[in-house]
Amino acid sequence: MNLGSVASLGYSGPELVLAAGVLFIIGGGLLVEHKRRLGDLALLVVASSLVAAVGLRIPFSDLRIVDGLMGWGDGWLFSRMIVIDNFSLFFKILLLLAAFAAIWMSLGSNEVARTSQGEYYGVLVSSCLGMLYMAAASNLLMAYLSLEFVSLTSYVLAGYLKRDRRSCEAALKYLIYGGVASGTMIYGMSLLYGLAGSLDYAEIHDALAGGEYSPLALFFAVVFVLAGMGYKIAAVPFHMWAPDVYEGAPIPITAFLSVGSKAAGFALLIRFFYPVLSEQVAEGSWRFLGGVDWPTLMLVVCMVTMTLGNLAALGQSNLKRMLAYSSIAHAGYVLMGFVVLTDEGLSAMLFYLVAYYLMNLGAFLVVLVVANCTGREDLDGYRALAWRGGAIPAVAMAIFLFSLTGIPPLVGFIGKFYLFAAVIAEHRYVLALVGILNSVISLYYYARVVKAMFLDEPEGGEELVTVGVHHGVLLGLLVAPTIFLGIYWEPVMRLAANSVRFFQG
Amino acid sequence: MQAGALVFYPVAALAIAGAALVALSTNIVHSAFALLGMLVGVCGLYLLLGADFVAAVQLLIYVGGVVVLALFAVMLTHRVGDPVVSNRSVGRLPALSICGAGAACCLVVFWRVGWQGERLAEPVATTAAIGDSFLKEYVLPFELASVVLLAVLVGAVVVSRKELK
Amino acid sequence: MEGIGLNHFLSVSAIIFALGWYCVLTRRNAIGILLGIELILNAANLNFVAFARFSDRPIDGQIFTIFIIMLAAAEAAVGLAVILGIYQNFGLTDVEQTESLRL
Amino acid sequence: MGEEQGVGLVAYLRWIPLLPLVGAIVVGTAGAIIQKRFGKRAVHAIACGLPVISFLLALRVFAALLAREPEQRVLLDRVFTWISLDGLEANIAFLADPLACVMILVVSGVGSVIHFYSIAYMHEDDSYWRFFAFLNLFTFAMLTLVLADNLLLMFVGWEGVGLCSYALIGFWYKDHVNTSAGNKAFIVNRVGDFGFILGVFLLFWSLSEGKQGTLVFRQIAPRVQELAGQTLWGVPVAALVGLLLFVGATGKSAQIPLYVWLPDAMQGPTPVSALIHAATMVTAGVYMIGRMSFLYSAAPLALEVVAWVGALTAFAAATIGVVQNDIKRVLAYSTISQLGYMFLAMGVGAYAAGIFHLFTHAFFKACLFLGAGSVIHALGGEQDMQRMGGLRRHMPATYATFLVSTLAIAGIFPFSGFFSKDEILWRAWQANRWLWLIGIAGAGLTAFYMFRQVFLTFHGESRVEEERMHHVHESPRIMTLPLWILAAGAAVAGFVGVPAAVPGLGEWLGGSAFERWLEPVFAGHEGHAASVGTERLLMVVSLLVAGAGIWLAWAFYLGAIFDPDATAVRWRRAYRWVYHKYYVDELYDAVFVRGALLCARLGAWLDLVVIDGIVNGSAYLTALWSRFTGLFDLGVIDGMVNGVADGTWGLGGRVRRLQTGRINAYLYAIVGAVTLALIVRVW
Amino acid sequence: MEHLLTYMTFIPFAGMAVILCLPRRATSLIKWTAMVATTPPLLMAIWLYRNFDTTTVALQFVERVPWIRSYNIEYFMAVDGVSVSMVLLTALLCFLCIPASWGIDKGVKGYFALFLLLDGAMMGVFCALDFFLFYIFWELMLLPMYFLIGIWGGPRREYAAIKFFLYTLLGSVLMLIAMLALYFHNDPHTFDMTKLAALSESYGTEPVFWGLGFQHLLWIALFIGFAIKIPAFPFHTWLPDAHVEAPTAISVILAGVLLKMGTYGILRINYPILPVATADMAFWCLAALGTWNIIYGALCAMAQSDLKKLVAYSSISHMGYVMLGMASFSPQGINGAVLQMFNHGTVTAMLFLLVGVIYDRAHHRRIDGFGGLASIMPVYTGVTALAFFAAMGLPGLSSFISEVLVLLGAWRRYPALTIVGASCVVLTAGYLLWTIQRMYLGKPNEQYLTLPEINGRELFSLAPLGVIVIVLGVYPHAVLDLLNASLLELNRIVTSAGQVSALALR
Repeated sequence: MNLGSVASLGYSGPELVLAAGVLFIIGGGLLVEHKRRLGDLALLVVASSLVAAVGLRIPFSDLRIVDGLMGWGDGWLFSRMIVIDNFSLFFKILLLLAAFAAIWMSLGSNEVARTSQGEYYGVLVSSCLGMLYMAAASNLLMAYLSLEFVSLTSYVLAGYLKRDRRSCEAALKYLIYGGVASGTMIYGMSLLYGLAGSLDYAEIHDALAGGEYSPLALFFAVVFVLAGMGYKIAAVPFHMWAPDVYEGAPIPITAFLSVGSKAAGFALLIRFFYPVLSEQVAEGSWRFLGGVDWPTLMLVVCMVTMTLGNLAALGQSNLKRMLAYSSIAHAGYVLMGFVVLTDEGLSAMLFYLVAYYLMNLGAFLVVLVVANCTGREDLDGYRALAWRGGAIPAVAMAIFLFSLTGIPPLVGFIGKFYLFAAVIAEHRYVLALVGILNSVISLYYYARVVKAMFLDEPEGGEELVTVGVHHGVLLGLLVAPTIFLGIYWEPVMRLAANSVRFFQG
Repeated sequence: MQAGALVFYPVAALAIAGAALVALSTNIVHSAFALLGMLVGVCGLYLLLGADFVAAVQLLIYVGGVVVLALFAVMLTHRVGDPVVSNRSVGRLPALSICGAGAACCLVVFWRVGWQGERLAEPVATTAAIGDSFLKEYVLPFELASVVLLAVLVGAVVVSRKELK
Repeated sequence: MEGIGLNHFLSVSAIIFALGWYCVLTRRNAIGILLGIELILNAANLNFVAFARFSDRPIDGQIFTIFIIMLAAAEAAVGLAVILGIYQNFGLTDVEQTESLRL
Repeated sequence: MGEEQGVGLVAYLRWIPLLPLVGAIVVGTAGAIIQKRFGKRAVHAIACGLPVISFLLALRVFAALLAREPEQRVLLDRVFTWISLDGLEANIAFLADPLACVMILVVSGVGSVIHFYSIAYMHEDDSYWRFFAFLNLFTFAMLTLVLADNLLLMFVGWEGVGLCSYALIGFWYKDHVNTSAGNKAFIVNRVGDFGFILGVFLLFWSLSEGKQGTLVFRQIAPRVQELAGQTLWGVPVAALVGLLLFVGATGKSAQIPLYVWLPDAMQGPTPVSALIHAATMVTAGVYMIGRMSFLYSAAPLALEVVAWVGALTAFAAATIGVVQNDIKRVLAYSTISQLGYMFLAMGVGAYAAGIFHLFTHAFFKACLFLGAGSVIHALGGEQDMQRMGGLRRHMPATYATFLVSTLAIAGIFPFSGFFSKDEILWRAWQANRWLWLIGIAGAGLTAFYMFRQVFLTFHGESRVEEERMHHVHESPRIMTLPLWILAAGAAVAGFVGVPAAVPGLGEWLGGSAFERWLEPVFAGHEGHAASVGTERLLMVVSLLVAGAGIWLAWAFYLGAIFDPDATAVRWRRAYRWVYHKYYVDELYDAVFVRGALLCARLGAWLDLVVIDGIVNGSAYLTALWSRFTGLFDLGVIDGMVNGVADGTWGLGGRVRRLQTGRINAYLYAIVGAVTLALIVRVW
Repeated sequence: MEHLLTYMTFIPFAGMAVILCLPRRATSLIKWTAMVATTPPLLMAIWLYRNFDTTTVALQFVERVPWIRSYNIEYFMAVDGVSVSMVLLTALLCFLCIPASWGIDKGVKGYFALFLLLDGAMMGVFCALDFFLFYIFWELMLLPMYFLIGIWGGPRREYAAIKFFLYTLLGSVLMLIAMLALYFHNDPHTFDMTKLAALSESYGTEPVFWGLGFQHLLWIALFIGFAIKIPAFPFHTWLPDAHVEAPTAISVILAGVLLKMGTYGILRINYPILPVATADMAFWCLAALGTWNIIYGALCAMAQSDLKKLVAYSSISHMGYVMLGMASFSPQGINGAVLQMFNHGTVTAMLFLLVGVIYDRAHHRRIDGFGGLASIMPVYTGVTALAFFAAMGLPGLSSFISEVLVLLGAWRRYPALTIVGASCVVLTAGYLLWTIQRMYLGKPNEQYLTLPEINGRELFSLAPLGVIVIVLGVYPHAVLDLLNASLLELNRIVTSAGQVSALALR
């Protein structure tokens, strides 16, 4: 299926809703007295977009949602600019959920309440729109445009707390770093264009499969492109912006960046490296197109990413910064599924991203709750959290952190389990061992937080921490699946497995 | 055709010299003006390559927009009349070696490999074709770009304006 | 244009690209770094146009270039905004001085 | 089990050990309450009554055995399956044959007597009930040991008596010395048990070559020849088994090298010393060798070792006994020495003689201990013989019984010790003249130090402290009655085993009834070589030696012909050597106890410092590494950048290095990594 | 009683849920709820024990429900003799630990909720026969343990908790790798332990890495995971710290149940699934290491001045017997090993409860800080003596049987090691007797003349264990009958595989 512009609109429900929403919110910002309403509006927009996205996946004849969320109407839209397939829809839903949670968190955030909210939500929603296109781009131009769209809006969001020096610095560093990374990336894209003679993914693939190109030049192109994509997923050595930005940005934005931006980056990465730079040799098994051994390159990146991320996280005392390093490490874990060149690996990655969504957002939510009550983000602010009113956030935090560590029966374990399974199925025992050792190391710093919350005695004088209904509900919404998916995850896994289907024409 | 070479080398030299000055100058204002030279040089190269519309856009947006923005930034953030605005460099040696190595690699590879369809197409007037494309196959990026600009401008305004309180 | 082939243009772009890298690596001033980024982007632009010239479908590359220019402008706008924001709040632009985010 | 012909299955055998156990449980758990509610009378009614019933049952066993043909004198009581695992059959089953019968009679008989003695001896103690509980428990364990039909069950009794010994030595636990002595006894015994259990394992697996192994005595016996030819580490298995079991025996029966606990064990109440450390428990090793005689007979090497250890122990302990001043310690060394004789007998294959000496020894040694206890009781706890003397006037009954027993132990005709000891010496003579020589020397020493004790305690001038002297009195009836009973035994028990060589008497009694009684057990293992003339000659020699010993004791301590102190001074080096028990305690303490503690500290240090240190160290290294990678952002990349750059700028850069704007450094990561990848690929 | 095992595993979880719903201040209600929640598993365990068919090696009370179909993961619960004994031990100790925890006054709700979570997870480990399920339960124990030590523990509890956590996590992730390698090795992929065992011949033994085959590498990965739990030298240093800092009831569970999981895991997984490797590695990794454990643990115990640490090190020593017995591949040895697991569970539970009793009263545990307790607390001293002598392996008490069986069984194959191991009876006697002497005997310490005697609640926890210790010493077949058939089968598998292997079992 290759639809033209007008016909494509029928399949662009989520994006259209978001785009219209952006206009309404920004416009509403000029009219509405009660700025908080704008947040509610944004929530509504994202929710309806979510409905639209889910709707795209469900054929009306079949009410079994899970089985329904499968291949239906694959194809190119807008003259092969973007693609609609299982893979893109999976990410769209995930990204919309991330935006949804981020907006929800923003609604209760003291930091955000002090800013101009109309623009805030408008930019946030538009950022989400960019992410949706990242997940669907099937053209180098769309890939670059959407990535840059997300980046630009993220710079704004990261620097949104103008009077907070850290926030401004975060924006500046993010901007510079992102500019260099994306500049490098498009330089690589230009080389790729020169090699393949086209910007279209499928045509590039065909050209590369045809074999009339220099592997060395292609390798150069791939490395340059990797700089941009690696920066988006915060993989070492393109990770350096992450700690500063995560620490400086408003907490909901940090959460959104760490989950949404990263997931979108992975979507871009996977679609670029799998359907474009590889070909399927057998059912569920891939082979990189001759000459460019990117899996080995990524293997190195993967191992270095998780190791450095974890080790650097060990010494952190600021929760946001620690979670930033941890999110770097998690990018490394996810990359484990990336290098094995199998569908199992890919579906494990998708599943892990779902798990990561739940637990990482949850962790940031607790950070938000604590920061709201005490204004603190450092580890000492969590001292004896469980014993000064914050039992619920403390327990939830413990669950999220242990899930991040990968301890059953929490969803993080299942995610890691699938990643390790994919790795071991390909007999990459060294990689598995590195991953495992990293899991153990990661326990150390996660447990430090847990220790502070539960094991330390209150010194007296700490503020009480209470969680209101607003955040409480979201906390519940995140905790419940974190546990439940650790016990019964088959539907989600099936969804992830089925989402590893790329439309290639 | 010698004429092509005659035009190419000065223009390329202008671009490279401009770029070098951007990179090496210790005065930010000088850098900004050097960027202007580089942009013009590149613009010339575009013309050599038959990309007239792109060249025009380059001049309009870059020269008219970006450089002016940069100068604005310099002026707004420094006291006007400050003759020497610092643009210090640090760590030149390692940076030079890394970038030199990167450039060398690129050059070696570019000159060694053959590129897809290395043959010169007939130059055509591009403006109409580009306009056509914008409204046909590239309509989505085109529209999306407008959303990008909207969001970015709104964001930029919010970030840069003074706090109201 | 005999004698002046694709590789000549690519060489120019590679040099500009490397100078852009050098610029971002060495500059202390945020605006200086932004200028370096422009160099990088221009290098990519030049590549696109050059490749477009030497390919069957010249339009794709040029359109890409136009989008890059557009986004470069947008980025410059945001960059300016952020720098202004920092200046208004803290009165400095040297990245050297933006160092409160540390380990 | 097919080979059970000729075995009488009975169901009352189990009650012989179980009754004291019942007593132990009742008194042990509810004793404090009973004592408080019903008084001490109720306690000892239970605790003494049950062993007496056991004794009566033992008599019944004796009668039942007597009623059977000599070859079929075996009673078996199988209670239930204890362990049954793939050939390892160890049941709770009790076996009474003539050998066991002798032992249960001695244990329950002498045991009952001592129980009664304790009623008075322990009357003042608040923990009266506890004492009787352990005494009953001991009786149970000892009877189990004796009646066990397999090695594992025997081991239960074996360790059980050790436990009770431990508990009773440290009965007055508030005194550190007592509990230390208890610990010493238990731990030294454990060393022996360690050897014993290894012997059991080796025996089991050696027998299971080809078929299933067994630990049941009656099944081992016919299969001992299967061990022939097997070796382990170059030693014949039979000998190795014998030696390992003998290690156990040296522990339990206080032989070289594990005898050191017994003298210390005298810290316990005197009835305990009498029952456990003289009459019964310490003889368990002898009994065990008798029980396993079929094995030892197949292992000449083991027998030889047993004989030599026994002889040397007999002599060495006797020498130490000569210089002891503590009334109970003398008896302790004498016990060790007498046990040595028993092992000497076993070692030369004279099993019946060894058991006979065990039998007679039970009477006279128990009597001696109880007599000593009576003296101590009378003197209010005084144990130093230097501060006694002349007590025979005050304690005639004690004196009389003590003297009878002393004569018995010295081997004076016709007291029981004469017959049993001479039988041993005679058999030793037949086996090896050196063994005999050592034995006879020891016998002379025995006579000397025993009479030294008698003279120092009961004769001569009183050296008792004044205030103690006022309280000196003859012990109550309940204490003297046991003394009389045991003295009678000491006097006449020998007549059941009069050798045929004794002129007149022996012929009249028709040789040793004791030996005939035990013959079904030891049949085929005992060699007899008769030279009646030599035997008689040796009897005379030993009588003369004993007499000489007595005379010497008189000469030193009563007759004042020799001066003991001057002698000690003249031979002071030897005296000190002997007085300090050859420094064996010190040696063991230095080597084993301190060695173990040193190892322990070493282990703990290793654990704490090295292993934990490695773990923590690696954690520390990880932390360090993390700081390093944290600096990776800050230090390494910056350092790489600035170190080079600033180096050229001179010292001023050093300060700056701490405050670099790190965004450049961040960008190095991108640029550097990409360039690195390119270079690696191109290269 | 069709879903007996499920009920046993999940009733504690249900209890946890109920407790979480109770108000925080209703402490006695919470405690009684915990008590009620641990009772049915105990009754069921007893019922299971009574109705277990000891004559067959087949798995019993099988429950099998597909769980994650796409990965062929099943909810597969069943028991054999070994599991039944362990389940019984778990149910009993958990039940008895509730009264032992009665004195908890900080965060009562959390404590009992976590305790019940731990309880259910332990049950699950012993019943699970799907490797994945096993792993989930295995890991599930980690969290409550971490908190129970870390929140309710002694002064250095944080260090101890994190040490415990890190150690065991390290072990279990290695186990995860091995599990996945096994899973992918078979086609169709399966986690079913019985199927994995049936295919045991397919795990390659030809050298691939340092002379070790695939099977050996798997074995080592699994072994390290289990060895940490046992804990075998040199993976043991978490144990003294964890024990010393943990509250009494948790020490009991830790020593009584958790340590058994290491050896249970080896028997359940390494033996049937990797028999050739088991035969090859048994000497060094089980027998020699076990013997070293025996001696080393005893020596370390001897040097301790903290009573609880002493008991902790004695656990290391006693678990060495289990390893030695397992490696003996004789019916006696292997039966003895599992019996020793059970016995150590009861004896060491008693010891820790007793340490808890005195700690509650005197608030310290220095062995030298007491003296003459026998005259102050005679009943307590009596019970302690029973436990100490049981730990010493005194005949007539339970440990004797198991230690003798282990040593007897081990003699055939490793006489030298057996001698070394058996020599430990002397060391054990040494450190325990010295402890008794220093703490219980001697002159009463003036400071503690008024210490109250052990109370009824404490006796309630101790008495059943004491009875078991005695009964099993006299009638060990109460447990041995359960084990024998299953263990003989295991033994047969390994020994017959050992004959195939080149290295093995000479």
